[in-house]
Amino acid sequence: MIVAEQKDITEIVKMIEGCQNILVIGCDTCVTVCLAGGAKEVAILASGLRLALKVQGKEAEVHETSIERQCEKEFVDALKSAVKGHDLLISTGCGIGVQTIAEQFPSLPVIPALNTKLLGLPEKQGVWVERCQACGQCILDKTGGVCPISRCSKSLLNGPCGGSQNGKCEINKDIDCGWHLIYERLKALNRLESLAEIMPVKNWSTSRDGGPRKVIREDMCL
Amino acid sequence: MDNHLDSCTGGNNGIPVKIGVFFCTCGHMMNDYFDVKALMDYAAQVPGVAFVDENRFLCTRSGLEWLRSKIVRSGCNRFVIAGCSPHQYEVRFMNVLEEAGLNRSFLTIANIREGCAWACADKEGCMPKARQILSSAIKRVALAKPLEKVRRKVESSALVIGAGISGIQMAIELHGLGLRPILVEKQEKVCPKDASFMNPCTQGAQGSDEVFSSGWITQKLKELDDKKIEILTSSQVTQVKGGPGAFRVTLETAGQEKILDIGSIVVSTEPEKRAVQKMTALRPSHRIVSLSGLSDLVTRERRALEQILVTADKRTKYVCFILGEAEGFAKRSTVMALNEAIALKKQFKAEVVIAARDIIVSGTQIETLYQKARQAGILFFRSTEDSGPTVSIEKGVITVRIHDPALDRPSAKAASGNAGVCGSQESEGAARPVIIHADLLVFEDEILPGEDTECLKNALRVNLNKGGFYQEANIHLKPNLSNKKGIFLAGSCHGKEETCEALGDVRSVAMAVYSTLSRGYLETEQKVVIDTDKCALCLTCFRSCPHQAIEIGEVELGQKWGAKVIPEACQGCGICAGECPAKAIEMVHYSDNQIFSELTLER
Amino acid sequence: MNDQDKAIVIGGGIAGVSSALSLADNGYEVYVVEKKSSIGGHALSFCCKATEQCNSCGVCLAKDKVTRAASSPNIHLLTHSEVVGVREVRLKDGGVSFEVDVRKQPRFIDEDKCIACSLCYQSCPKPGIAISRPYLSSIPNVFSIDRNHCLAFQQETGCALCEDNCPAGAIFLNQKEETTILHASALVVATGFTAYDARKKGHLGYGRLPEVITGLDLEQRLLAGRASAFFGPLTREGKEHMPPRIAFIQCVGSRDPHISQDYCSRVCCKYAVRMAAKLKSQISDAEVTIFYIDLQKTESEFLSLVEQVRGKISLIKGLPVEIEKAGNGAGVSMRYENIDKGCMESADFDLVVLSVGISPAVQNQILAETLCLRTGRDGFFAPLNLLDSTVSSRPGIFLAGTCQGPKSLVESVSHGQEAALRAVAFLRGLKKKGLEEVCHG
Amino acid sequence: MKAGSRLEKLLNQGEFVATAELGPPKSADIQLIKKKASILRGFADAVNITDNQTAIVRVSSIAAGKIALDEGLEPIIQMTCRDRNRLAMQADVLGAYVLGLRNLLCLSGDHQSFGNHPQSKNVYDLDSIQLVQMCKNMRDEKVFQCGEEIRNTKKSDIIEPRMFLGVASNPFGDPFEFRVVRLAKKIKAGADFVQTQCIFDLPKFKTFMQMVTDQGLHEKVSILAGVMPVKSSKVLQYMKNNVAGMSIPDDLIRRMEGAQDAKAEGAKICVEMIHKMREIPGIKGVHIMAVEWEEIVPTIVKDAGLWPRPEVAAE
Amino acid sequence: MDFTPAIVAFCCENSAYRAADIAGAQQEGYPSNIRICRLPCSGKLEIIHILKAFEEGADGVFVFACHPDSCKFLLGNVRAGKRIDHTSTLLEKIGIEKERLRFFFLSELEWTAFVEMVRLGNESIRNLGPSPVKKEP
Repeated sequence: MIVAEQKDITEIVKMIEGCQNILVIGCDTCVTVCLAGGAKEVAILASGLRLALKVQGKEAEVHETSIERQCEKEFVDALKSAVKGHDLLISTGCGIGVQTIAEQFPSLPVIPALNTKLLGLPEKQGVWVERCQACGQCILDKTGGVCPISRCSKSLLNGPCGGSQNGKCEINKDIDCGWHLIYERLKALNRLESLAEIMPVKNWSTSRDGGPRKVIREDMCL
Repeated sequence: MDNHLDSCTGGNNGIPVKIGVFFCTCGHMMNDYFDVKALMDYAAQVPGVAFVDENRFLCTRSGLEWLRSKIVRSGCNRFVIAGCSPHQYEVRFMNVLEEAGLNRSFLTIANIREGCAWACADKEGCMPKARQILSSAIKRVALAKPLEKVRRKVESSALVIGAGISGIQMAIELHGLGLRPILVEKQEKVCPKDASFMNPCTQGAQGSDEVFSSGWITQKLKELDDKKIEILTSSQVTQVKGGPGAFRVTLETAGQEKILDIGSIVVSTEPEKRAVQKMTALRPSHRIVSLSGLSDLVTRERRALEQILVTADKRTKYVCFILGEAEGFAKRSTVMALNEAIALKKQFKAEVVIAARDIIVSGTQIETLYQKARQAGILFFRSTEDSGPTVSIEKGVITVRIHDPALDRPSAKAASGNAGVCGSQESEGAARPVIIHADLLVFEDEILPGEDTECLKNALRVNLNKGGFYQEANIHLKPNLSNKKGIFLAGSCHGKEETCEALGDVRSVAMAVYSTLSRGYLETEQKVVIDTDKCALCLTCFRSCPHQAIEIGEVELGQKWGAKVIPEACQGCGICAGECPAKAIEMVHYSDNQIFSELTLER
Repeated sequence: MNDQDKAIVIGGGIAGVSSALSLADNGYEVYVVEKKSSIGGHALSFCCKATEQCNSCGVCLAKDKVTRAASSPNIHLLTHSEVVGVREVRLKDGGVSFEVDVRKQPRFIDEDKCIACSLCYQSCPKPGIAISRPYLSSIPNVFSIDRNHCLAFQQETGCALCEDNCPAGAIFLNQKEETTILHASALVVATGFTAYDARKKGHLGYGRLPEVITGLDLEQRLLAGRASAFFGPLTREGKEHMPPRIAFIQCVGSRDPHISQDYCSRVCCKYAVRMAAKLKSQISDAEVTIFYIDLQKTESEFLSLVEQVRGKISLIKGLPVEIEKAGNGAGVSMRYENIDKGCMESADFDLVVLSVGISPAVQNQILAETLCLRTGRDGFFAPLNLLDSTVSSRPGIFLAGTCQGPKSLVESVSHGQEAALRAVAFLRGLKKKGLEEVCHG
Repeated sequence: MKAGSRLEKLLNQGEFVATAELGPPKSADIQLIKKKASILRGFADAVNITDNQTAIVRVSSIAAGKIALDEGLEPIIQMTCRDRNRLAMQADVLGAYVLGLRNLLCLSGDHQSFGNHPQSKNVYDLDSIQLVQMCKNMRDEKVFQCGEEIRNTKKSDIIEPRMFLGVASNPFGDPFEFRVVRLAKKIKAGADFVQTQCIFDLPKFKTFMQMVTDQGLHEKVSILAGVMPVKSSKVLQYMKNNVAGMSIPDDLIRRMEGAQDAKAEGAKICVEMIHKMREIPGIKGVHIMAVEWEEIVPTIVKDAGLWPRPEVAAE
Repeated sequence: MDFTPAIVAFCCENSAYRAADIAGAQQEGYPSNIRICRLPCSGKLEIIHILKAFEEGADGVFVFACHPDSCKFLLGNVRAGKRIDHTSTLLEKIGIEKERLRFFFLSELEWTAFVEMVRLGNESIRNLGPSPVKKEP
């Protein structure tokens, strides 16, 4: 799932400078699950902003609402009436949500309340770790189901660099060495020999490097 | 300002809220603090209030009678009682509501006695505060939603995990109460891992040396047999779902998966033993044993023991026990040591020395046992906090050095001379350790949680304490509850050391189990409700509920997944409601709106 | 209701209450016969021992239980009452049952009418003496009048201020002692213990020196307020505001063959260390010392508690030989044997707390006679078999809590449940037998 | 002859080679490069010119390499995958070649988080193994990574960059068993010589070499053992704690602590190490990493009896 | 300056709420400007509740939880603690002194301590002056 993290409220307070009527829009999907932008956080943020404004002696209204998925135009459109009369929208959705809102409400400024961080999973309650880079060309079959692109700090394709020690990465003792994990996994599956082959140069054009990407499912297109 | 009214009519499915406010003047006492009449007038003008009245003693029989009639006649559907603290009579008043056919949550107490009249340091602050308490109580009750009661039939079966001494006893007790115990043992046959684990606490003291030997066990096993108690050997619990009265337990029985519906679960597994570090540090020798090792010698390999303690030469043999090396279970070690010491003294005429920092006697009859040991002529040395006894093996001879300051005193010369018998006095010096050339050196065992504890814990979703034993650290769980309702802890798995203690523990658990199952059904209030439509299935509540009262799965059979509360397991703390990122969880009696309504200040 | 669905619990202490609760929860009618004016016993006079964290003394557990008992519809409280006679009666269906005479001393205040408004208390010329309540929201939360101090029973004139002031008309100064008869097939004896009377140990100076108090006294003081309150400004060695020096003396009336109490009271080490920790947390600079013979390091929580206080308070192996008024007038001075140093030492203290042990309740002997029960040589009720300490020497009567031997608060709760278990099993047995006989007949 | 570099020739002659290291300055100071070069001249058969070592910006390795070349040294150009994508890399290989540079050491490179631009974006378009492969293909297959022939226009003839290709190997990284596999991979990819991470833990290195020789890898490639003179015990301590993939025995640290003249002792240890290396089968030379301490190299080379350095035999 | 702060005290009904009752019943007066809000457990207290209190014009918010390890629900006080830490940082960023939010541990029997805490707490808030939220625009 998409994992995001709330921006420092002071940053947001700066962004709402001079606005009179603000609507905070939550998203009930990924960012709710990653505890960053669900109904609860929206309420806290809105209340926080109200307080901040009062402290600065400013007069402004902050309202709150929340929708199923900010990354669906239809859902965002449903906000039309709620949006009326506001001069600023704050999205507690991921980057996608912010942009969908911007697209649907061209005349209204929308600002992000979150930093969209990674595609990953909760390691334990309150801790999320990265698992995928959306490189567009999955090689997990070759690496025992552990992704070197997202879990090796250098996205190496041919085994751990010299910095790997005690299963940890050279850049930080509390990061696992992705390639060590791959090694252990393949050992367990007793497929180590596959590591002897040189993995060819990766085609990065399928990833972001190939420019903005698109997925088209012809048969599903109407 | 009073939008709370319209906002709540929804919760009251359209029927307009009519609030009745009753004042209890506690005799006339309240009038000494503020003008109750004025308060009543104030209440009367708060929107939504339809009826106001007062009584001098609501809490008395007559008072409650009066209240009941008023409730019916007033035609109101929400009630505020302004009087003493809810902790006094809230329950009684709620019962009255119920008798009057209303939901008990449609009542709020305005605590104007303890909370205001008696508490205000400043008399002039009293009236406004009373008014404020009253108004927020009215707002609160206007928002009240009904607390639903759920009644669920419960299984009469109880799963007893671990057929140790406690487990066996547990099964028998439960059977005696007409419940259906099912005994689960991971070994392929039921024979308590170590009969000596729980040492006969009363041995010696009672004279009967066999209160608790294998004899006890064979007899119990027979009992199990006669009572046809269901026993699942080589079985392990792999998953537990549901709550008290209706657990669904998955076991692995001899490779087969088996699913049982269980009313209540008792954990009575046995811990493991390990040699203390000080002992493992020494070169292994048949003359250095752990307490349990010794009792094995005594019971099974007598010959070996004789070889150590009986030889051609008539030299007196020396046995030395060193205690206080292991964390915890000190009582068990002391009792075992005392028993064995007395036995060895009797049977081999050996010189027996027990070196310990503290003698643990805080158990049934142990003091007596200790006295008996002293009379038997066993020598006790008190090592000091900082310098415990040291052991060295010099050309095959086990040498123990003990610093007992008591022996440095002139008065204790005699004693030290006595100590000399079992060793040689070292050259003069300030602190002269007693030296013992031990023919047999005995250490206590270190008691550790059973090796299956970890996986069983995960299956049951119960907590462990710092030591890795089953948790009970929190006082509210004592004497033997786990963090999950309906799962109980019995015996050594949560630190019981003596047999009496353990068996006692078993009985009190049996009673607790009986209390949950005897009625055949459980009736609980649905304190927490989850709005499935809002639930984002983030598992936060599932992970953060301290009582594991939340499950993830089909909310209704065949419906989409969501989080659901097991009302029987829920204890109504509201932690989940506080955590839920989707605001899908609400505490019926403490909804956000209700809490907010109490926060609005009069301006 | 049938006798086999009823039980009588003698003693409303924590063990009795927990026993009663367990029985009531399973639908049995339970009468709790309590000598005092409210239930809860010793437990509720204890203070909370929490420092920075909870030290699981269990007082709140006790409070929970007692409150629950009070609101249980199946439990009937008989306060100011004592069991004075017991007869065994055979029932028609062949079962046996007990017929119990309960004598109720007058409280002079009607439990049902009293609303605990405390107006009587306020109007009384001798409040707290003549009219009193053990502690707030005691259960039942009702005042009681002590005929020995109440003026109404002393002056011919007869004071009746309370009567006049009671808004509920709950006061009846002419109330008389009355005896009622209860029927039940099972009895649970839970009469608790008596704290050892430290006066008997003259050399410790209890009752003679104001600085010497017992653990129970300290509990009550800590319950009433913060520790700092009970030391005035301490000046010594010419300096002002010196930190208080506090000593705990273990095994006062325990492990002592001379007074034939040669058993360990099981609770003292724990409560002493807990209270030491509590004092230390309230008066950070206090110098606390515990004098002991053997520290009973048993439960894991206690071990961690000992770790918690390590270095903060000093533990000395050895007991005092004598305690006297200090020469310089400040506090008391104590001579004691330091076993670790192997010599006699002496030190001065501002407060000495005697960790008094658990002695058998004084009335045990009389009760034992009325109930024809066996007591052990230590004076506690003796179980038939130590492996099941709740079974008394007489069928149908069960033992719970410290009346059977020293126990901690939590242990007593547990033991209460045990006794309930035995009672239930027994009653179920009777019922079965009854049924069978009915079928035969 | 693959590239015909001096290093290659000496190795072919079966000489026990000694290479050193020249770290380019963190400024545009050409004199420093020349100074360092003059120190090393005549004492090292080839010198590694590091590439933004530890991810700190420095004079580019190729530029510095050119200067070193002019100063009469045989440079080994280091190239990391951190900062360039395949275009830049191939361009630089061509560039290096036209400047007369003939040795290339292919590295993954330290992660930028170590250096002075931790916020920069890293590239890692290729990894070191793929880099070697690419350079080998450029040399032997005469094609770019994309498969295109290396010629200017369809008409012009193929002129490919012929580099003598080196790789690094860290015998002390984890998982240990994988280290040999990885080396084998690098050889397979086309490595001609290997320079190891600096070695302090001899026993562990010997086990490594054992595994290497068992697989006969030492015959497919020339292995130069990395050695490092240290100035003080602190340096060792630091490396032990902070440099990943380092194995440093404590007694070594103790020895340094004990020494009166730490520097001298450091050099001595290094010399001893070189002697020991010569005894290990499969070792074709040493790589002396005197980081920011070039002036010690001559002493070490002399004391190790590696002086004077051999000349390339005339054909 | 003469200023009576408005203070909301969130009290766990298993400890502080009872303590407050006893304090009251002991006629042990504490400032009347303390408004007690009863919670089933401090674990029910949410960040938004605290913020709302300030929005409603509270000058201070006190939270009373049971002592560590003695929460009737095992973890309520722990959760409360974490939420309060989070909230006080938030408040500070917003521009509200974090001293206005106080967290206390208390047991039912420590009613004297309750009175002491409330009195001192009240003083400290009084010294802080009115909440910056109340500033008129």
